[in-house]
Amino acid sequence: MSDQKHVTEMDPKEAKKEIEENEVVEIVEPSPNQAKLDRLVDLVKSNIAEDAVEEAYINELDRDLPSIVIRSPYWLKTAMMLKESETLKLNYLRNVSGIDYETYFEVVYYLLSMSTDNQQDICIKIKADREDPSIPSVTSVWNTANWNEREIYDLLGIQFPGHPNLKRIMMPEDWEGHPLRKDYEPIDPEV
Amino acid sequence: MIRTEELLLNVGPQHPSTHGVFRIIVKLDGEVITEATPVIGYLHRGTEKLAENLTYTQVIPYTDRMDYVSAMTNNYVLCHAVETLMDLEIPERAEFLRLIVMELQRIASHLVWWGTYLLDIGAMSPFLYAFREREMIINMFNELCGARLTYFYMRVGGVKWDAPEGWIDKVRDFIPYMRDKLDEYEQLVSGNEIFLARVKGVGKYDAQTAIDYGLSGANLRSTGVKFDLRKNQPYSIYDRFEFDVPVQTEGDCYARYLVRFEEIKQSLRILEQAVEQFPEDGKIMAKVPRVIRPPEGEVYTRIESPRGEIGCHIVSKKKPQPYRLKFRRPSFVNLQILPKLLVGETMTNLVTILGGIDIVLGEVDG
Amino acid sequence: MALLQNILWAAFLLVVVLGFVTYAIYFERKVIGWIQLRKGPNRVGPLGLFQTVADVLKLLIKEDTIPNKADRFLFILAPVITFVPAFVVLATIPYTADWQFADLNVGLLYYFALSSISTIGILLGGWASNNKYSLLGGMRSAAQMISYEVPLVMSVVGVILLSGSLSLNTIVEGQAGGFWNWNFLPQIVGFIIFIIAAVSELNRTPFDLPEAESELVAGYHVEYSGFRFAFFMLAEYVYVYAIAALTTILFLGGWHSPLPFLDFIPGIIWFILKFSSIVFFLFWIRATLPRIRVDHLMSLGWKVLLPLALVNIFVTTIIIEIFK
Amino acid sequence: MKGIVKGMGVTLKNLTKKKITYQYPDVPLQMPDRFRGVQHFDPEKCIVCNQCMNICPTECIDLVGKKNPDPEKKGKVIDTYDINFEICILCDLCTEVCPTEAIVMTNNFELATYSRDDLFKNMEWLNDNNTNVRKENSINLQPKSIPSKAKKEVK
Repeated sequence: MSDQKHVTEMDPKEAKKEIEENEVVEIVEPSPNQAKLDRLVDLVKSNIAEDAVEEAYINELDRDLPSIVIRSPYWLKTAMMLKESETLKLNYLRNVSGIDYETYFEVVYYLLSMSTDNQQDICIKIKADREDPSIPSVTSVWNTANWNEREIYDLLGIQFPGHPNLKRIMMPEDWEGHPLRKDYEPIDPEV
Repeated sequence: MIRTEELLLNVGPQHPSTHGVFRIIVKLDGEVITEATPVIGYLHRGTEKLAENLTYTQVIPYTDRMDYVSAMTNNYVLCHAVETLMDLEIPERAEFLRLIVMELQRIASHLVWWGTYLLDIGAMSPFLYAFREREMIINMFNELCGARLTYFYMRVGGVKWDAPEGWIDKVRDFIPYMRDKLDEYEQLVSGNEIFLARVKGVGKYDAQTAIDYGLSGANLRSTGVKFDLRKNQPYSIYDRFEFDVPVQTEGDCYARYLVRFEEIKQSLRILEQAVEQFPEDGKIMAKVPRVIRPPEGEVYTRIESPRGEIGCHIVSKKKPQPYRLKFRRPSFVNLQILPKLLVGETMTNLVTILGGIDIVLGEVDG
Repeated sequence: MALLQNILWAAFLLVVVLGFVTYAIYFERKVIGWIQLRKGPNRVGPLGLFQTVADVLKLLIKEDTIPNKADRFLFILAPVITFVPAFVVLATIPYTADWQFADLNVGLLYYFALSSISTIGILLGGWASNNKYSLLGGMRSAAQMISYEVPLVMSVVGVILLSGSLSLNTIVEGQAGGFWNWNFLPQIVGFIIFIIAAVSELNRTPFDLPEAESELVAGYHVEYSGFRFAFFMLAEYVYVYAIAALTTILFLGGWHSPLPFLDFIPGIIWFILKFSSIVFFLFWIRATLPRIRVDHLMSLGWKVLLPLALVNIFVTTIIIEIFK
Repeated sequence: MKGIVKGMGVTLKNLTKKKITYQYPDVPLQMPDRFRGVQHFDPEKCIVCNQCMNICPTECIDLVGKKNPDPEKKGKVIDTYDINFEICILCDLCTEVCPTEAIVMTNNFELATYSRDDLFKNMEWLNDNNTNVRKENSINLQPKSIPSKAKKEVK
């Protein structure tokens, strides 16, 4: 498709300009969730380890979502703590996504507390190496993670040590490669 | 006690009650299930991979095909995610149109569920009665956007079509009609002793388990957890309308049945208000750049689809195509609890429990 | 000469029964269609009247498949075992006072004795197919038939006590002179038990567990196709015929008119009317009710119907003794 | 028993109600105007801007342009235009982006054939498919910016 010469009716320069016009100049003011984020970071740091939190920030684009990056070795312990903790009670795992950032992998967990009235989302990210990626499984903490982790293993090839049944879920057992990786080459490009 | 040999039975992928190409390998002792292993992926089309090479607008028709019983909510979750990233203001009229079609879609989807669930249980007629009403909704959608199942109605920033002449009146007329029919349904099924015996106490789990397995929608609300994203984390303009979140505490198939049935009534309530407040005039599209390039960053939006929490996780690199697009598919998450529920049940209850979870295989397999 | 005549009569009955089956299937589909707001069969012939004929023709010219791993002999035998008793039981049914093929003095006993043989055919078919679904269906069928045979027979004991005979002719004669003399009034409990148990014996909704489309795909006849499948279907509908006729005879006064002044209408018309309304009732519940569960089915049979039938016999006996 | 009897009443009531069966092949189906059916293509209007091909999510459109045979005029005219209806999902995007309404939706939807090859429709077929053309095609979402070159040609 791309080898033909197209008469694009949109000037690329013009498009860029249009986009820039649409961007709102951001006014920097502390997010209302900053305090929550700080508390969360303190909790992890005091209960798990000082270097457990790799990064913590507010995701302004996603309605000021408190997001923290946990170092992979501490993840299982942190997960247990987050679920058991009296103040947080993050007992509901709503989504797990795996992302291939080409230089490293990232698995994103979106958590929610169903027990407290304060239903605040929390986003937790774990990074994994591009070569031999591995993240401790949290299936023992939240059962939701079971199939989600299998799906990520299947499509991205991230290992989850501690998972009860880490097998391919979407692709056939004998499938080669992990389709959602950015460098994945389809066996038959026609399909 | 006489013991029988264990029987390994392959239910599916082609089976009348698996609602698509879903397979469960069950070990039977007599007719009692001792182990169940679900096998999925027969309908995996790689939507998430495909999306990486498509622009945001081009991805929307693919979402139609995920949960093909409830395409409107799928459309919405993707548009909503992109709009959140871009911080777009949606015109009032578009919001109303979106809300109306989503609630109609919820009714249509629950009707499909109601009909097929009773078909699973062995009653034929409810299926056809439910489809008569669903047909009316689908015809309305057909008039609105030119398709009966894969609507592709919403776009980033608004909706594609404005309501045609008299369309809103059709919706208005539909509400009392549907209420009338719901009474008939109740008479036909809800009190039927055989039906009650089939669903009461079957596939029971408590709130703790439901939360642990990440269940959502009616599967969660049937255990007493009052969690509906339309109320708890409102999106669109749901906070302007009055409606209740139906909750049951039993956690069995009957509770799920009641919750879904009540949800139809609540959707009618929302529709009634929405039709009254429908703005006379207005734009249906926000000012959106020709090529949609959301700013770099990531977003996770979630809405209440008829099957539960459908989420959309976008990682954007300021390109027209999403860097990574992940859907949290409620059927996929809800289905996980199945093997746990099936142990110790009979073959007959397998069908009841699976039907009670309400899955759509297009969504389970992505 | 008498033998030839008998054979001719039997052939005639077979034609009548086949005609009934053809149009029972047609009307079943029509009635269920109407109830479900559909039109039912309407493409083959005027009003779709030849639909079943076309279906049967299709079944007859279909390839005859027998699964490789099936038990060939039993697989072939099973439909025959199922069908033959279904047809043979019809011999004792009296349609009018003088129109009956064989007036056995143990007609009722003969009916129940033979009809239970069909179960063996279904069980054999389920087993011989070497398919797990059909095995489950066959097993369910055996369990169900055995459980419901008992209340079925028990429920008619009251009728036998009232008329003092096992001959179907005598039973009908005892109900002459208006509908208040029919057995369903004094034997209302027995009548209800009989209807429930009979529907169960027929394997029809809500007791269609051996077939249970949504669970066992098609139950015992999963592997059957072509005319072997047609035999199972035929047996099922012949039993519908038999049971409807039997209910008419036992409880609804056979060929007698409901009110004495209506006696001028021939008995056969009354018989057909009563018979048809029972057949319609069977279609009607099929269109309405969901399927009952195996364990509920068993407990209903053993814990409700059987004790009720026993109580019914007991009470009937006492009342007969008192008012004799 | 009460519930069962009630249910039986409902089914009996429906027995006599009006039937909703639609005798489809005997009675043609009337689709609403907005219905997205098989496209109609008008080669006269096409300016070979390739937008439809680029927007198509399933890449089912194939088109080749050639130089305008009339040396007086600039630009290109369409040479071949194929839609593969094996994979076309009738999503409406091609007609949405088309600046000249060369490709428009119709209400025709019957595509069943005995061979997959028959689903490959060329320019002539699409041009002949000119019945029940949708009236509301002009409602385009995107601000239409016909390139200056194209504008002249339309006139």
